[in-house]
This record gives sequence, C-alpha cells and structure tokens, in this order.
Amino acid sequence: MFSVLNYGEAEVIVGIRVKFFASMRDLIGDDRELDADIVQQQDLKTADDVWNFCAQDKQRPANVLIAVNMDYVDGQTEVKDGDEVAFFPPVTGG
Amino acid sequence: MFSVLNYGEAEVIVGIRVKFFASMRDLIGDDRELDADIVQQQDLKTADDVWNFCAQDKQRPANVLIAVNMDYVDGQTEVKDGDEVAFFPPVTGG
Amino acid sequence: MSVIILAQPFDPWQTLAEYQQKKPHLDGKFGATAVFLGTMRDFNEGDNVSQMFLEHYPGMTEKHLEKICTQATEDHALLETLVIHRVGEINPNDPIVLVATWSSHRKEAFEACREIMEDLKSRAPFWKKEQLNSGEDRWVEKNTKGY
Amino acid sequence: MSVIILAQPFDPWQTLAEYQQKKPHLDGKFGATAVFLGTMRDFNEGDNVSQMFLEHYPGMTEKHLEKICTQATEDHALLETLVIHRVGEINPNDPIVLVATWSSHRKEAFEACREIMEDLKSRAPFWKKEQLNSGEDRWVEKNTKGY
Repeated sequence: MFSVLNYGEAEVIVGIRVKFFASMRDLIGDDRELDADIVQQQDLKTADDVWNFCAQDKQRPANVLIAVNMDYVDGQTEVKDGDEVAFFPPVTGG
Repeated sequence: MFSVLNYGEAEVIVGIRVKFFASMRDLIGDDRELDADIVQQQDLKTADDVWNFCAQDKQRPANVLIAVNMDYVDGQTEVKDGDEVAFFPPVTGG
Repeated sequence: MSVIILAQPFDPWQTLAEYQQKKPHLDGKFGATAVFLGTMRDFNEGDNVSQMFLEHYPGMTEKHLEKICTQATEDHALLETLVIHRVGEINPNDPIVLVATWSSHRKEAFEACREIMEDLKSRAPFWKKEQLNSGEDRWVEKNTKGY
Repeated sequence: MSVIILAQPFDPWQTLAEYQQKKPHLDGKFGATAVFLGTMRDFNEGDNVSQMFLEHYPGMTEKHLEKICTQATEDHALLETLVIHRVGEINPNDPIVLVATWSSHRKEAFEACREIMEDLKSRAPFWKKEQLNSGEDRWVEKNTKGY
C-alpha cells in the first residue's frame, strides 16, 4: 500500500504522499519513514478519504488540522496523485 | 526678584523654584542658570500666578504642561514656599 | 525579510545586532524596532519541565512563516522582518522564537510584531513535547491566549 | 526594574543581554520578552535631519518613568522591566529609547511594553530639537500616533 517507484534515476511519485505529525503520528502508530508514505489508491477523492484509508478504525480528533501541498484546507478538499496531504494537531510553537 | 539665600553652610530656599524647558525657555527668554530661579513673592498663590509673574506680557500657549514638585498639575494648583514649579511644551521623547 | 528554522541554540540579541548591521537600507530610515523573544520556562501547567522537543513540518513551516511575514510587511509598511524559530531539543532558558520588525514609526512595528507572533502561535506548524522532571513526557496541547 | 537616563550612546542588544544575565530570578521563569527600540532617523516631516538634541527634566523624568514602570508591573504581572533613554546630542542611527519587559506569557509582555512606550511618548518630560541639513534647528512639536 505504500511505495516509491523508481524509473531510472528520477523518482516518480505515483499516489498521494501522506504525513502525520506530533500526537497524530502517535495516534496512527506511524513509525515509518514519513517521506516514503505514498498512498496509491485510486478511490481516494478527498483529504477525508485519505484519513479514513490511513487511520482505518481510528477516529479523527475534532481539532485535527489538514494541509494539502502545505496549505491549510478542510477535509472536503479534493486530492490527486502527486499531492502531499498532512494531518496534525493544533500547533503549539512560539 | 531671583535669589538664593545662604545661612551658614545650609542653603535655605525661601520662595518658589521655577523651571522652563525646551521651547518654553526660549519663549520666556530664560538664559539664566535655571536651578537658581527662586521666585520670592508673597502674593503668588497658584501655578498660574507663577507663570504670569515670570512671563510678564508673554501669553501662555494653550498646550503648555505644568508640574509642581515633578507631578503634573493644572494652573489652578496652589503653590507655596519650597515648591518647584515647571512649565514645558508637549513632550516629544522616545 | 528572513525566516530561519534553527536546530541549534542561538543568541537572540547578538543575532539581531548582526542582522541589522547587514541591512544598509535601514540606515537612518528605521525609527522603530519591535522584538518578541519566547524563551523556554522550567514549568508549565503546574509541572516542572526539564527539556522540550520541538517538532515542525519542514517546508510548510517556512512557507507559512514567509506568508505571514509578507502579509505583515504589506499591511504595516515594514522595512525589514526577521523570524527565527528553534526546533529539536530545547532546554530551560533557551530562546525558542524571535520575531523582529523594523519600520519608520512605532505603531507599525508593534502591531506587525504581535500579529506575526499570534499567527505563528496559532497557525505555524510547530509542536512541543515536554519532558517532565517526573520522567513522563507529553505533547503540549494548547497555547495561552495572546489577546 | 531599572530606569536609566544616558548621556552617551549605548548598544541596545548587548545591554539587554547583560541586563538579563544579572537577573537570576528570571532563570527558567520568563517565557516572554517584548522589546521596543526607538532609533534616530535622518529625516522627519519631509526634512533631512543631521543631528538631534534631547533635553529632559532631571528628576521628574526618572520619577515619571519609574511610576509608569511600576504601574505596568502591577497591571501585567511583569517579572522585570528595563527602560533606557538617551539625552544630549544624538546622531542618525543612534538608539534613543529601549523598553524591555519580561513576563511568563506573551500577552503581558507585549501589552506592558507598548503601554510603557505610549506613556513615555506622551507624558515623560523629554524634548527633541532637530538640527536640519539646511543648518536650521527646530523643536519637534508632536509625535506620530501610537494607536
């Protein structure tokens, strides 16, 4: 379900790159190398679909933040091959 | 009209010490050593009286600020021997 | 305008002095500099904190900070802006974040500095994990209110 | 809490760093530092300014600044406050005023720093006389708005 396809020297990403940060990574139990998390699944249309696919039975906390290609979006936002989708809790920097 | 009275080694101030700052000093034409400006005049009851006595014919700008003993006051404030009365324009520090 | 994500400790005041010196366009033109420095405390929500780990989202963090600095520069006619934010392991008394704004007049510098900080605290992808003296660790879940 | 009236130039960032180091009660306790630095520009109201003279009211200036710092400390639970203000001859790019506030959280530091500056600009007895490039000199008669 996760893979990076290499054609010659160029890395070609087919699928959606998914990232989880901070407590969201703990929740998902994601201890893989995050940059290699490419989801190849034709029927994922929205960020919500990506969450449901990756998180399986884990409920999404109400305050989770979603970014597609490093811009904040809501769960209804459509996603496509080559996109990067990230899920993370409220930020606490500064 | 201005003087410091010395009794032995101690300086005894009889009268009201008056100070003008910045453009107010220019207006009054006060190039004396300011710390020696002691007004000894029995009939000065308020800060306004002190201005009128020192400034003579010069009209007081509407925005002049007045301090008695280094606290802001208005012109009606009573003054007495030993007080320090200062007149200055709006402040422009910082 | 510079946005810097740093994995090592930094000296905020020396960095500021050096940054300003390298900006000749500020010479004689800036009347106001506003600075905010956030520093790690050794306590939070009633517990003693021995260390902290600051995670970020490489790429998005920089992009987001550059966006808010560009916005503040436009809104407040800033002459210069500097944001430095630590990531990685942080110890008590270490500077965490520095936001500095330069403008002709104080109103603009003050407002821009605070707006950048508030946006950074509520929208820039950073997350703190605290290591308590008790040995426990925990993700920080919320910030104190800024206004 | 310190209020300093200075007749010589000073390095604001180095002064800040040294001041903070000498305050062990801040160790691990301050999360927020807000700083404002006012610097002399080489222009004002459309004219080029070559030098400035800053007059003050010795005694009252210090008394007034101490009063506003004490008030801000009470209102905002500040841990520490520093105000430095130049007097005498000042050249373009010279720091004129530094206000720094230390607190646990950013809201307090930001608000106190700005309140101290606004009171200082409107009530502390300082007066600027500008020397223009044209040779003329003039008293500055008003400040820009702070809010």
